[in-house]
Amino acid sequence: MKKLINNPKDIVNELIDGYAAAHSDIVKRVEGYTITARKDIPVKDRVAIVTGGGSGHEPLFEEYVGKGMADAAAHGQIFASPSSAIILEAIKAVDGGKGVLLVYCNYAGDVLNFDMAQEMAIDEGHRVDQVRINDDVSSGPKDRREGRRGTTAAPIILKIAGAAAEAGLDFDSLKKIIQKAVDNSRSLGVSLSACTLPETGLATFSLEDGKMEFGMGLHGEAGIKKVDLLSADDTTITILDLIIQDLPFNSGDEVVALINSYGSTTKMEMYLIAGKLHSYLRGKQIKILSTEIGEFCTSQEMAGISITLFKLDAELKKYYEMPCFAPGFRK
Amino acid sequence: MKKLINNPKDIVNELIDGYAAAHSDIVKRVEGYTITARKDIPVKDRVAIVTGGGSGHEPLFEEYVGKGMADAAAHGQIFASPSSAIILEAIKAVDGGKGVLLVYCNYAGDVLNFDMAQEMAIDEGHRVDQVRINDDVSSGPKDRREGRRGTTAAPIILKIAGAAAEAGLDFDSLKKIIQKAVDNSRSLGVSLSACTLPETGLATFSLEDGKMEFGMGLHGEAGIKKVDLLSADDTTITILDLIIQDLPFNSGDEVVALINSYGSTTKMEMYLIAGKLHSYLRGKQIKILSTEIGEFCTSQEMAGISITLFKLDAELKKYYEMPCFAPGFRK
Amino acid sequence: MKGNLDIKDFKRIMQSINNTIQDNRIVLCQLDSIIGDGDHGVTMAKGLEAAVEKLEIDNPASISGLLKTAGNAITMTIGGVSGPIFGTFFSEMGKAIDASKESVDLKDLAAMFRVSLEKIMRLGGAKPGDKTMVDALEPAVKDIEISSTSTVDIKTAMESMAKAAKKGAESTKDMISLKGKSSYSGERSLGYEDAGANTVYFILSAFYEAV
Amino acid sequence: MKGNLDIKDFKRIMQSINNTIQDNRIVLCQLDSIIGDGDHGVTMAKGLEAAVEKLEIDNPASISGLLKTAGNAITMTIGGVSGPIFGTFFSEMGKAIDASKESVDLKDLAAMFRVSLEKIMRLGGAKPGDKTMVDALEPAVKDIEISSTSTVDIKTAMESMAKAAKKGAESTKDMISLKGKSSYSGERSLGYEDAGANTVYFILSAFYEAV
Ligand SMILES: Nc1ncnc2c1ncn2[C@@H]1O[C@H](COP(=O)(O)OP(=O)(O)O)[C@@H](O)[C@H]1O
Ligand SMILES: Nc1ncnc2c1ncn2[C@@H]1O[C@H](COP(=O)(O)OP(=O)(O)O)[C@@H](O)[C@H]1O
Ligand SMILES: [Mg+2]
Ligand SMILES: [Mg+2]
Ligand SMILES: [Mg+2]
Ligand SMILES: [Mg+2]
Repeated sequence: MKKLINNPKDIVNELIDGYAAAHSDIVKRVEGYTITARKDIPVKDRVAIVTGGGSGHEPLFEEYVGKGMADAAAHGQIFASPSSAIILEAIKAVDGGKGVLLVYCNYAGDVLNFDMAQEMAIDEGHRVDQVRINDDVSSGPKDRREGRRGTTAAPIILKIAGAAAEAGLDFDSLKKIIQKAVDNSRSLGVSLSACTLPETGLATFSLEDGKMEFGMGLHGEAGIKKVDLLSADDTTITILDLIIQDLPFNSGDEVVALINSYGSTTKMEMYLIAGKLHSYLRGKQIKILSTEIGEFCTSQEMAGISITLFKLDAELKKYYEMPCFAPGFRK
Repeated sequence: MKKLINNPKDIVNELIDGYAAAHSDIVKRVEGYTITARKDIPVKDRVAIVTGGGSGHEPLFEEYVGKGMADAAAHGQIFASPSSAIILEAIKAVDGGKGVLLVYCNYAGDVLNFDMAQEMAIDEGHRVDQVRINDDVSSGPKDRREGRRGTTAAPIILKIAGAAAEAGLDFDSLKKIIQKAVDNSRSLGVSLSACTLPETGLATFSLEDGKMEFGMGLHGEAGIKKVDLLSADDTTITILDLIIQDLPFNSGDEVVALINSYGSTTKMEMYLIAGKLHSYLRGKQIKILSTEIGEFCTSQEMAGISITLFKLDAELKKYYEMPCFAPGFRK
Repeated sequence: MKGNLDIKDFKRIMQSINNTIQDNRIVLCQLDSIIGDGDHGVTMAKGLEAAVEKLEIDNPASISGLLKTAGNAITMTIGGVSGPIFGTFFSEMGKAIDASKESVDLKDLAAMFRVSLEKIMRLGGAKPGDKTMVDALEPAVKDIEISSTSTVDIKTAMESMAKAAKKGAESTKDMISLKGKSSYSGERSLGYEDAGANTVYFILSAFYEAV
Repeated sequence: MKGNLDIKDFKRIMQSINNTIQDNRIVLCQLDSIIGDGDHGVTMAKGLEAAVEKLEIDNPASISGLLKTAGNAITMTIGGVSGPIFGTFFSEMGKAIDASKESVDLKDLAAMFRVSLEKIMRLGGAKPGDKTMVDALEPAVKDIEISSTSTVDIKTAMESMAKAAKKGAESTKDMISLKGKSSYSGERSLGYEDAGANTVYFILSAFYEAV
């Protein structure tokens, strides 16, 4: 895969500068760190939200920083969580006195570093707690959900977190509703082709002609099953069945449906999937409040898609429908 | 390239159904035709905007249908303009009595079919005229601009057209401002890898390892020069120099800058380009009002990017900043 | 082998053309890929499929009606450059004769092709040498016009016409494209045949086979 | 060959480790690709580069300070699992000895590695058999502990320790991953060595070479 880059070692740094330049009406870089933040930090009179994780999944996480979403995101190198030092700096930058909630995807590296940062920040007198996103049903059995990976539910969770924070919820209530949002999210993806690491140009896996893999991770970690390439319709049904039974989603439920491209899968394909998703959920009497379609969480130029269903209740719906204004998510 | 599709012959049809289902709050399908339209057509008390073209470039054109943008889009099959019959139907569906302006990209097939449709619609008593988008500096010399292709300026032109129509401009004034928007737009792209036609699975061209091609068309038509793969910075400068000298853009100008991915080029890469674009234009004292970054006009999964600069004056700026609400463009 | 063609013959001819285009879908896409955008084969295949389907449904009573129906179906269905151009190819042949005409002879046929060619050139603005389907159609029409002044039968004349189209299509190899998507390739279009010119050959050879 | 290691030796050792990791960047990425996410080599390379740079700048006065500085630089710079784990590897060795200690002998060294191993196991929760760097480090630590009760010199002990790490790394081939990104591969991780376990081997063999 050919890529348009400059110095391979400097990618994340340049990426953040370019991002801050392009969206200078909304965000800025916290100088000297791979941190993106709302322009108006530190936030006064409300709890702040810090997210973050490894790079290489753009627009995750930087584009979910903005009004009604995260206050800051701490960025690691490609496919590596940010260090505790960077996360600590993000916490310090946003805390306006009401504390900081860390909302991030559940990977061993992220857990280690966010935990360390939380401990250090508490030592320095900040109030800090965390919620881990673990929506990926393919990465562990239901009775061990705490081991599952966080994937494409991230923008939805951050939407809820940001709206509830903006609404002025206190620290404990905010943590509770973010946790509820996580508990109500399920995702599953399918990959059709490999992604390459920009620094080395190496593919992180290979997938033979005519094959696809369900449940492959955002970094090309092996999935749950490799099968012959299915049609768009059958792919959609396979994913939905696994998601629906897991929560479970029931007749009468109202959901947000998010269809994510991992990179090189086209909008054309995604709309075929959207069509099937709508008719299939209609058949199950599951109502769709909103369909979000696009690249929300990528694995470089990997081909494939993931679907996230997010079950609403009155409270979550209220926060989902509140306005937000981040480069990658607007309501 | 593996794709998630169903019946290859039915792609465009299914794509439009899926699109209408996903964005049923904003758009609908004109039943029986490959036409997407605002839900509230026919429009009363203002001129309507019809756009359209071949499919395979999603989100172009369907995602630019919505409040403050186009009223309808007529869609052809993959890489083939819509037939005159479809365009005629779109004109009839939107015309609320004040006439219809056709705003589309300048390709021989589109010109033939939009011209025929216009003639037929006029015969049926509609007031119809047209503006052709021809922003691509690589597809013809400056003194024969009328032969140039329309590319990634399309969302910007449709933004201006939709805002000015919404503002209630009369037919002739509206045509004039859309033409001014076209005259103030310049684009150029670079391709790094091929795109494949979903129906046949055939690549429409090939590009050797380590090579890139400037000015390649949205359908893989040959470009102006094939060179060794450049860095993100050098790519940006090469494109900008060609665009800037063509209009020309001058010190003191204010512009909108749009950075488009043709398909599999990542946001990561695009932000590197955004960074260089900002510093380079700053050096030339060209002010950027807004930077739009994403997939606006794709060639299936082709790797590569294009840059569009759009020169503002007070009038264009006013219309650019007016709110719009289409699935693929929001202000 | 027949002296005149009636409506049944034209039905068979249209089916034959459709079959040939379906069979050569990929070949035509490949030709269009090299210097154009690669869709020509699937686009034409959709158009002819629609034409033949429309003929089934409408079952036109005259040769003129049949050719107009087929041409309009193509123009209405496929868009692109091919839609209007190849739609016109058929519909203008239909317009060139009276609805009451129950059969056409070689002279009629030659005149019909001529009308078609001229309308296509007016519509698309392409001249011989621009590397388009005109470069196959124009020598082919000249060829059938010569045949029509001789005593050969329609089958022989069509064979010769198809051969002239083939030669015309081959001659596009040495042309620089001045029309359509391949025109952006400029000098790089040299050395490759035009897709639409080959479609003309396929249409005429399928015509010949069905006579 | 020396009985004791002083601060100069440790500076050389850190440089040697850095060089070896830079040289094996791609190898480590390839190992991490197969069952993990492919970044381990570039991540470690960034970490050790940062460590060596930080040592240049801070120029710590003690062995303890040097190891803590190096470890912290890694933890602060690279994130991922490797940042805290391999950062801890160095910083805990530094914490295990007093700042006033001007040189360390084989017994000190063995104790330092032991402290490091135990902290890593507490921090990451990995046990031997989970297919992580612990599977190389744990037998290596046991090996140097045995050496430290004998009369061999540090160089010989380190050579043996590196070999034990190598064997440990190889043993991960037959393990199913229970920790980190490769754990999602489950049984499919069988048959491939763990990347981080190989990093332990590279670190220890570079250590041995620099002694
Ligand atoms: N102006 C024209 N007049 C006649 N035929 C043309 C003209 N421009 C292009 N063509 C023919 O159309 C063919 C391309 O058709 P097609 O691939 O369907 O169109 P598109 O350019 O829309 O992809 C060319 O191979 C050429 O023979
Ligand atoms: N819990 C753990 N304890 C110790 N080492 C671990 C643990 N989890 C993973 N590792 C080691 O980390 C290595 C992966 O490092 P790296 O690729 O940098 O991390 P990431 O998973 O963030 O990509 C694995 O090869 C393994 O040796
Ligand atoms: Mg990683
Ligand atoms: Mg085409
Ligand atoms: Mg074509
Ligand atoms: Mg890794």
